Amino acid sequence: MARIGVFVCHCGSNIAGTVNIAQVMAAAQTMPLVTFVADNKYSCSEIGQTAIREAILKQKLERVVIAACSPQMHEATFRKTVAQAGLNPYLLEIANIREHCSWVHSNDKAAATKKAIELVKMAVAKVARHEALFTKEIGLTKKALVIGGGISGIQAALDMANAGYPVILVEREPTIGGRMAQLDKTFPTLDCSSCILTPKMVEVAQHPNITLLTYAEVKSVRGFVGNFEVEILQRARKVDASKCTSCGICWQKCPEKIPAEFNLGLGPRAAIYTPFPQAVPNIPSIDLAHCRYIKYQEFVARGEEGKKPPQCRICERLCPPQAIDWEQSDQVLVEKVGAIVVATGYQTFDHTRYGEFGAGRYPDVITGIQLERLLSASGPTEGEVVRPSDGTHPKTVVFVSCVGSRDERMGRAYCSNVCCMYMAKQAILLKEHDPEVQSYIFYIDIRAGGKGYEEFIRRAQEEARAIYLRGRISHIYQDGKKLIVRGEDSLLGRPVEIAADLVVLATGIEPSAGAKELAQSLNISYDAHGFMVEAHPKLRPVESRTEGIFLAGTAIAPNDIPGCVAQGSAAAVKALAVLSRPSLVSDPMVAIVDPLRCTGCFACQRACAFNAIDSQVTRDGKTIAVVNESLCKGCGLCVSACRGVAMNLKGFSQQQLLAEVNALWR
Amino acid sequence: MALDYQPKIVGFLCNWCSYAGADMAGTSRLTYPPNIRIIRVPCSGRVDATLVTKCFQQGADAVLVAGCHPGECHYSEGNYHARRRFTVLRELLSFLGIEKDRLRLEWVSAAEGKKFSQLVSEFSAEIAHLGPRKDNGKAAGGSL
Amino acid sequence: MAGRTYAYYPGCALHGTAREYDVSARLVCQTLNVKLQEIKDWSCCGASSAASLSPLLGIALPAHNLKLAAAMELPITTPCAMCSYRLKTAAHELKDEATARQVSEVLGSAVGPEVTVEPLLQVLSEDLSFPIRKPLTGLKVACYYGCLLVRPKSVLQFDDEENPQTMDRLITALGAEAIDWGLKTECCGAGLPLARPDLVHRLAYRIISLAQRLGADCIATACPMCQSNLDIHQKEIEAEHGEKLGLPIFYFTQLLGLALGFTPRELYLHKHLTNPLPLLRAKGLG
Amino acid sequence: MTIPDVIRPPLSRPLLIFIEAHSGQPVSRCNQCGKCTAGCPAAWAMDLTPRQVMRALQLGLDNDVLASSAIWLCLSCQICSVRCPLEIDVAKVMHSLRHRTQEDKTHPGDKNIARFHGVFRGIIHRYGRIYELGLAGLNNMVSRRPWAHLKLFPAMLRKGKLPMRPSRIKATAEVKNIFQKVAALEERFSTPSELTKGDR
Ligand SMILES: Cc1cc2nc3c(=O)[nH]c(=O)nc-3n(C[C@H](O)[C@H](O)[C@H](O)COP(=O)(O)OP(=O)(O)OC[C@H]3O[C@@H](n4cnc5c(N)ncnc54)[C@H](O)[C@@H]3O)c2cc1C
Ligand SMILES: Cc1cc2nc3c(=O)[nH]c(=O)nc-3n(C[C@H](O)[C@H](O)[C@H](O)COP(=O)(O)OP(=O)(O)OC[C@H]3O[C@@H](n4cnc5c(N)ncnc54)[C@H](O)[C@@H]3O)c2cc1C
Ligand code: SF4
Ligand code: SF4
Ligand code: SF4
Ligand code: SF4
Ligand code: SF4
Ligand code: SF4
Ligand code: SF4
Ligand code: SF4
Repeated sequence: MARIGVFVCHCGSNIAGTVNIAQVMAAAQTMPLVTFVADNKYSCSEIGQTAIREAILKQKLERVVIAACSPQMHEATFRKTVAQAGLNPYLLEIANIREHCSWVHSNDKAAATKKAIELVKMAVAKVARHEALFTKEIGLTKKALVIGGGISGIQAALDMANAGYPVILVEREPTIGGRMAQLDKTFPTLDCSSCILTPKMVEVAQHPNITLLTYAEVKSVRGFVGNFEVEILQRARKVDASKCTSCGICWQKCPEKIPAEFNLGLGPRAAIYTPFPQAVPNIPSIDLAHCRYIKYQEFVARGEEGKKPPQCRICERLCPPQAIDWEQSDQVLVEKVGAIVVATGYQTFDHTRYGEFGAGRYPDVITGIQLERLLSASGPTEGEVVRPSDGTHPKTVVFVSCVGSRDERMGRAYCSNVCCMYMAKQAILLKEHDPEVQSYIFYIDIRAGGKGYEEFIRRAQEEARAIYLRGRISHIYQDGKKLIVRGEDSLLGRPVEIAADLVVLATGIEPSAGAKELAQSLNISYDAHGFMVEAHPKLRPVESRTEGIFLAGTAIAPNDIPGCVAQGSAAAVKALAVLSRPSLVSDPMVAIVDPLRCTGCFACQRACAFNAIDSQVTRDGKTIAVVNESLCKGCGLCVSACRGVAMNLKGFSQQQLLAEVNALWR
Repeated sequence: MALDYQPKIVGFLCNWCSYAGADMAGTSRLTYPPNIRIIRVPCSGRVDATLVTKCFQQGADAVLVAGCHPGECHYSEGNYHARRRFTVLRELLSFLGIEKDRLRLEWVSAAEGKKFSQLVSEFSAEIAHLGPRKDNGKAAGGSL
Repeated sequence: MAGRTYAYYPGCALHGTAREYDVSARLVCQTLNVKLQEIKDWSCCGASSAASLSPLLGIALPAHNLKLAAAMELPITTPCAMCSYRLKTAAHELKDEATARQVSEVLGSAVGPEVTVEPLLQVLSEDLSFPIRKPLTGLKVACYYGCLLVRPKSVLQFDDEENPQTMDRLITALGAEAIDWGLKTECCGAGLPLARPDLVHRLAYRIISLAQRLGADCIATACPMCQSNLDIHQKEIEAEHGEKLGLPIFYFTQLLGLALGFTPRELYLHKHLTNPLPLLRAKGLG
Repeated sequence: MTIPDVIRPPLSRPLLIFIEAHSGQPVSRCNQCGKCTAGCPAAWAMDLTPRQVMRALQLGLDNDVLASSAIWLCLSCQICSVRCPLEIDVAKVMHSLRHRTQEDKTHPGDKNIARFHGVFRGIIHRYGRIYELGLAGLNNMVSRRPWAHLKLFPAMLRKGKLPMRPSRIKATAEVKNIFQKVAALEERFSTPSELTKGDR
């Protein structure tokens, strides 16, 4: 039978001023299994702790109750204290006689003393049923995976690689860079986007610690923090990267032209292509859906009659180092990593859902990203802003804010955060390109909360002479060469109509296609829109609720480049905090199944939000539950779900809690 | 109702919000009646029928279960489990001949010391008003 | 469509200002073998006035007609957009139990919401293989739907709220060209020409002039109010703006009738205030 | 409608409560984006734009709302309703306001339109159907503008667009009955005062 020691703390007069310590000590003497009782002026002081340690050794105490302040305050301290005396740190219980007693019952000393005695009694009853618990050390793979190669993912990958850890960066597109690569200049400083992005992209490609997999996707993820196993699908480019010199002959000569996605259809690209000149890696890929030779092969394979399409293979013929490889096929790579950063970014809202804005029928109603491409010197018009319909220079440009944002009708209640700013930026840039341009910006309110942002808006108003009109647009229609835009100047309370040459829709930000599916395979939460959910919106903003998986950038919520970079770095630090540990220590206060009592109903599994319960087959062929201790968070939901009383929670076991209840009436 | 009747209330408080909320009441020196005995649990969802019925079996006058506000559960949705179970438990109590109001579920955050002290004051007064249990003090035995 | 029978609800306007709509509708339906059985002793749907003053009256008046049609065990069709709007809205509102109870109290017996109402445009667009005798080649038409046919889609379930296509497809099937324009479903001022002609003139001017600028020879409508607001008031609008418009405003049934081989007179085209005959002659259709 | 020099928002907003309950539309949700007004064909003629009607309701300027011409000029075209980003059926709010002025016997913000609707309804009541010539004539009479629209009449009469006699129906009694019963029921159900309790 265990020998229990009880230590009652005065906390100066904090406790002793209300609770009669002597009475508590006297009562403790009579409690079952208690072999030693002492008091301390300040238990947490060095003197107090030494006294406890000495008593444990001298009195051969096997369990300890400290009646003092809240365990939130000093449980960790006293666990260390008892451990130093050679006791298992989990054989300790704290009776909270300060926050829950002396401090709240200072008006009734007798009652407070009585309550303190009962609290000690409960702690004694509970500690008697404590078991020694042991943390486990788990090995881990000191390598990270970053999913998504936009600015957020690039930043996270570089920070981890620079800290000395290997990183695999997986990007779905043929190049990294993400949306930022499409931008012309960036607010609020108007640096050229590619000037600040390209060096980072090159650094990624050349970093000895980074394995860059573009044109690749994560297929599945198994395991847990420190020990994830990832399957990555590497799609075939049909170009041998080890041979290609990026000479560009193939994409210049390829006869098949289709609208370029990177330029949002504003210009063509070949079937063999790199999305843009500074692509990283600068190896072309063959677009299988459009390549003539692939179509030819498919035609032959179908065995149809009729005129065969041309074989083409021009790229193959002209490629100097013979890098075209028709045999190349998709491959699945399996990698082990210890931490994952998800930075899958965004796409913009499909404005064709707005019938009142023409549903995409009017060529001169374009999106913000399209205007970025028109403004960009490396864009399809080499930086000349012209109307898609007739190539003329627009003079009257109307910006429409919140398209697909703040609109419940479109199922988008949220604000896209960046469009107010990029509209101002684009108005400034338009004016720089052509001083005759007059911009009108229809807005609901101007959201410019960042550093230097409000000042930037003022620049758009004062320098670029943009006219801000407060009100939402209701209708856009074509009248000859002009687009009639109807809004309200809600400050004057009058309807407004502007005959525009070009209308720019500030389309909102939504998660990239496939974000939900990816989140499902990672077992992390996502919201109704598909944005990844943070572990805590304020205090754990770059962690997912699944340990070891971190989040960055617009995959979480609309954000601008400064925010994305900050999150990329923050996620890297969080991931490094995992990778840099020698090993992972498991919290021993986890759930445990009694295999003899488990009926295999798996009510526990359904209750567990952390996928911590697996099934296992016993020797006699029974399928029962088993807890994966590295996933279990110790919430105890499974225990209350288990009707067979087979599940239990170490440290808060059913027996312990019942003992506390019973102690109250003994 | 005897004036000196002091009900005994057992409070199961989740470690992350409500237990800390009760601590906060202490740190803020907010007094409340000394009738409650707090048992720390990791999550309000950990509290099951056995624990609650055990309290009543032993003679508790009331039981309080408190956890994080909906949407703020440390374990993401443990408090929703608690809420669902709570409805069933209240039914069970009335089956056992115990007034439903003797079991209460509340959301108290770590910052709501004041709410906690008010809650205990009100609940104690309410239970004192209800008076001693009328089901001979002990609920029908047997675990559930 | 062909061979189907409908309970026909012409609506008040078709017995008055919009006689030509009634006449042309009956003619084309007959040709296309769509049988119309006029609802006996139908009464006014209440238009916007009844609903404006009393919500219950706004439902009870059309519901009375729904009841008459239900007795005929036929789906209703009506050429008038306002009528179809009111009838459909009433049928929709009757899905609400409390409303249904009140209405049945008013009408003395229950009316279910299950009577279907299809605007004539919908009925005649179901099958576009018309036996065309005289294709409307070379005629550029701005199809004008107004508000009442399409909005709100959640109730009317007819066509796109912003860019409907039903009439455009029908007109195209007749050999004419339907222009793409942005004011197809703009409001013309509805029933307010008497109370606020200034308002109607302004709205009608915007619609007519845009259609004209975009190259339309004429406008096709499916609503007696649209037609009369654009047609009857055109002269006054011209005077106010000092601008000659002269854009003929047809009922789509009249254009359909022309293509089916009826004469302008048979289609009562002489009833229009903006004379369409010069246009038809110029296009070789008169 | 008169615009006061200073707005002093009242503490209680009975009209807002009533309209939200009556129309089922969350007027308080409106964030004043102005899209309703931007598309409204009649906004230019209104003393309060549709957005401002929503605002005045939110602020509790009940008399201004009820006396506004907007609620009469609204053509029920539904543009505002189908495009409102917050899914508020503004047209329905306008309807509810019109009904409220009826119940309250408020002086209408646009007499001509209110009178027109009254005349229109009267004709249905009498004949069961609309008699357009009668409608026009009667409308002119009650609006004391006997010569309004006179320019149009000859052409329309010539074209046979205005039949001289009303198209009567046999069952006029039935229609009259509908009017009567509706009136009786509305008496019974109109309890605006009950709906307006509880706000401050
Ligand atoms: C018109 C416009 C103008 C803007 N202008 C500015 C500006 O001036 N200043 C500013 O600060 N911000 C601006 N922004 C915002 C800026 O674009 C974003 O803040 C930033 O680009 C987001 O970076 P990201 O890495 O989070 O996402 P992204 O750039 O979207 O990168 C995500 C990457 O992940 C990849 N990916 C997605 N799913 C997967 C998957 N399942 N597997 C593998 N890879 C995947 C994508 O292909 C992409 O490369 C603008 C935005 C718009 C729309
Ligand atoms: C009224 C109000 C309400 C708010 N509500 C919210 C809210 O609901 N949600 C939200 O997310 N945000 C809210 N905020 C913002 C929030 O307060 C800040 O984002 C956050 O507290 C900033 O934390 P910090 O650590 O950056 O700065 P601080 O909290 O200011 O901490 C800086 C610390 O540094 C110390 N310090 C300063 N100089 C020195 C020095 N030279 N040497 C040593 N120490 C120094 C200071 O004493 C201080 O302790 C609110 C802000 C205000 C004003
Ligand atoms: S252990 Fe807690 S109660 Fe004791 S002295 Fe320290 S702070 Fe005070
Ligand atoms: S031609 Fe060959 S070497 Fe040159 S870019 Fe194309 S694949 Fe590479
Ligand atoms: S085979 Fe022809 S079409 Fe295909 S990528 Fe090569 S050049 Fe282009
Ligand atoms: S950032 Fe501005 S434009 Fe974009 S959704 Fe928010 S308020 Fe609208
Ligand atoms: S709920 Fe209990 S009995 Fe059922 S599977 Fe889980 S541990 Fe076993
Ligand atoms: S204690 Fe919680 S996390 Fe652990 S297995 Fe049970 S339900 Fe899952
Ligand atoms: S459109 Fe809707 S949200 Fe915007 S002002 Fe009008 S009612 Fe309010
Ligand atoms: S329904 Fe009324 S308020 Fe709404 S847009 Fe039409 S006319 Fe304006």
